[in-house]
Order: sequence, then structure tokens, then C-alpha cells
Amino acid sequence: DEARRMQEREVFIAEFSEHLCSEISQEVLTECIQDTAASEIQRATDEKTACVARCSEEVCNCLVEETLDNEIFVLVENILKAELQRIQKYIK
Amino acid sequence: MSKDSQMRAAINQKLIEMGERERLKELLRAKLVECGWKDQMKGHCKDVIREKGLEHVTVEDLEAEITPKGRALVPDSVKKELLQRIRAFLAQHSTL
Amino acid sequence: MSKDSQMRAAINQKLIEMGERERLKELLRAKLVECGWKDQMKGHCKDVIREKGLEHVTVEDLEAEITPKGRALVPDSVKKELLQRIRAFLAQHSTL
Repeated sequence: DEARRMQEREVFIAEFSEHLCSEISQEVLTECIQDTAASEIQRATDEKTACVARCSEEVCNCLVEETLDNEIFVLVENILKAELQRIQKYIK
Repeated sequence: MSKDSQMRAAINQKLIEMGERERLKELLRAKLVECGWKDQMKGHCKDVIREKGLEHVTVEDLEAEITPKGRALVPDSVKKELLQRIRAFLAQHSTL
Repeated sequence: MSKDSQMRAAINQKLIEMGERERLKELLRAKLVECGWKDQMKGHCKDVIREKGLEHVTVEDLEAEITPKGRALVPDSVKKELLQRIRAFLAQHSTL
């Protein structure tokens, strides 16, 4: 009788341990997967926001530079032309 | 309620009351970090986001996508260690 | 192609497609007049011509001479306003 009870106990422990192990694993894995997915989406979102901010600034700087270069070129050309005309007029 | 299910309920209660359930979960979490599982999962998430584009992925999509890999990637040694801890607890706290 | 250069290309394309790049340049030109930049630059040009003599100055020389000053003289508030316009535009039209 004692031997039978011992065997029953062993079987119970083996089965229930397996069950608990898979239950706890399931809980932890689900939780960890949720956390990882959420934090990776957040990280990617933050990274993209930073990238957009950085690149917007660079695009803005390029635009300023391009416009200034054009403005300066036109300004210089016009001034030199005007100066030349003024001198030609003076010589005449 | 059968004797077995009474026993299961009693052990479950004991696991919670003694804080062992939380400790087991904590152990598993730590092992998942230690064995590199967490980093592998991060890597998979990054791959999926890169592949699909951030704007086309929700947290739920990502979870669904990485879950099968997540389950498959838990090392046997980690599962074995957890099982052994549970067995030891049960051996100590179960009486038939 | 790096992530940043892809993003810069995407932003530029969006700005050009919607005509916003031209509008921003127009806005900047107007601001340059409004804040006195244009008058200051004209003054500098005339100073350089007076100093070196008209016969010794080419368009390229004069451009090279006044460009650093031209860049330095753009008020921060103007650059800031421009950047804010770009940000607002992207927030409104972003499918980046």
C-alpha cells in the first residue's frame, strides 16, 4: 500500500510539475514578448522621430544655403553691372 | 472535487502565498536575459519592423509575428531548470 | 544609402512635389529683405569694390568675399521660422 502511494505521489508530482512549468513559462513568455514588442516599437518610433528632426534641420540648412548662394550671385551680378554702367556713363 | 484537484489547488495557493510563483517567474525572466533570448527577440522585432516598415506594424502584429520564434527559442536547459525547481517545491509541499 | 540620407531624400521629394520647397525659398527671400540682410549685403559689396577697385573685382571674387558674411548675417529667428515651417509641413503630410 505504501509503495503504491509513493508511486502515485511520484506520478502526481511529475505531471503537476510539467503542468505548472508550462503554465508559468507561458505567462512569462507572453509577458516578455509583449514587453519586447512594445519597447521595440517605441524605440523605432523614437529613432524615427529623431531622424526626421535631424534630417529636417539638414534639409533646412541646405535650402538656406542654396537660396543665399543664389541671392548673393544675383546681388553681386547686379551691383557689378550697375557699377560698370555708372563708370561708363561717367567716362562718356 | 477529486483528491488530485484538491491537492493542485492547495499547492497553487501555497506557491502564491509563499511567493514562490513570483520567484519562479523572476528566475525564468532572468534566465531569458542571461541566455540571450531577450536579445534574439529584440533582433527579430527589429527585422520585422525593418521588413514591414514601422508605419505598417502595430504592437499586436509584432507580438503575433515573434511569438512562435519566442517559444521555440527557449533553451531546453532553462526549461529543465525551471521544472526541477517546481518539482523540488512540489516534493516538499505535496502529501497524498 | 544610409537611413539619414534616405530620409533627407524623402523630405526633399515631398517638399518639391507639393511646391513647398519653392514657397520656403520665397519666404526666405522675403525675410532677407525684411530683416535688412539684402541692404547690408549691398553695402558690403560696395565696400569691397571701393577697396579693391572695380577693375580688380570679378563676380566670383566678390561672391567668395561676401558669402561668409552673408551666411553669418542671416538671423537665427529666420532660420528657426523656416525649420518650423518644414516641421509643420512634414507633420501634416508625413508618409515618410
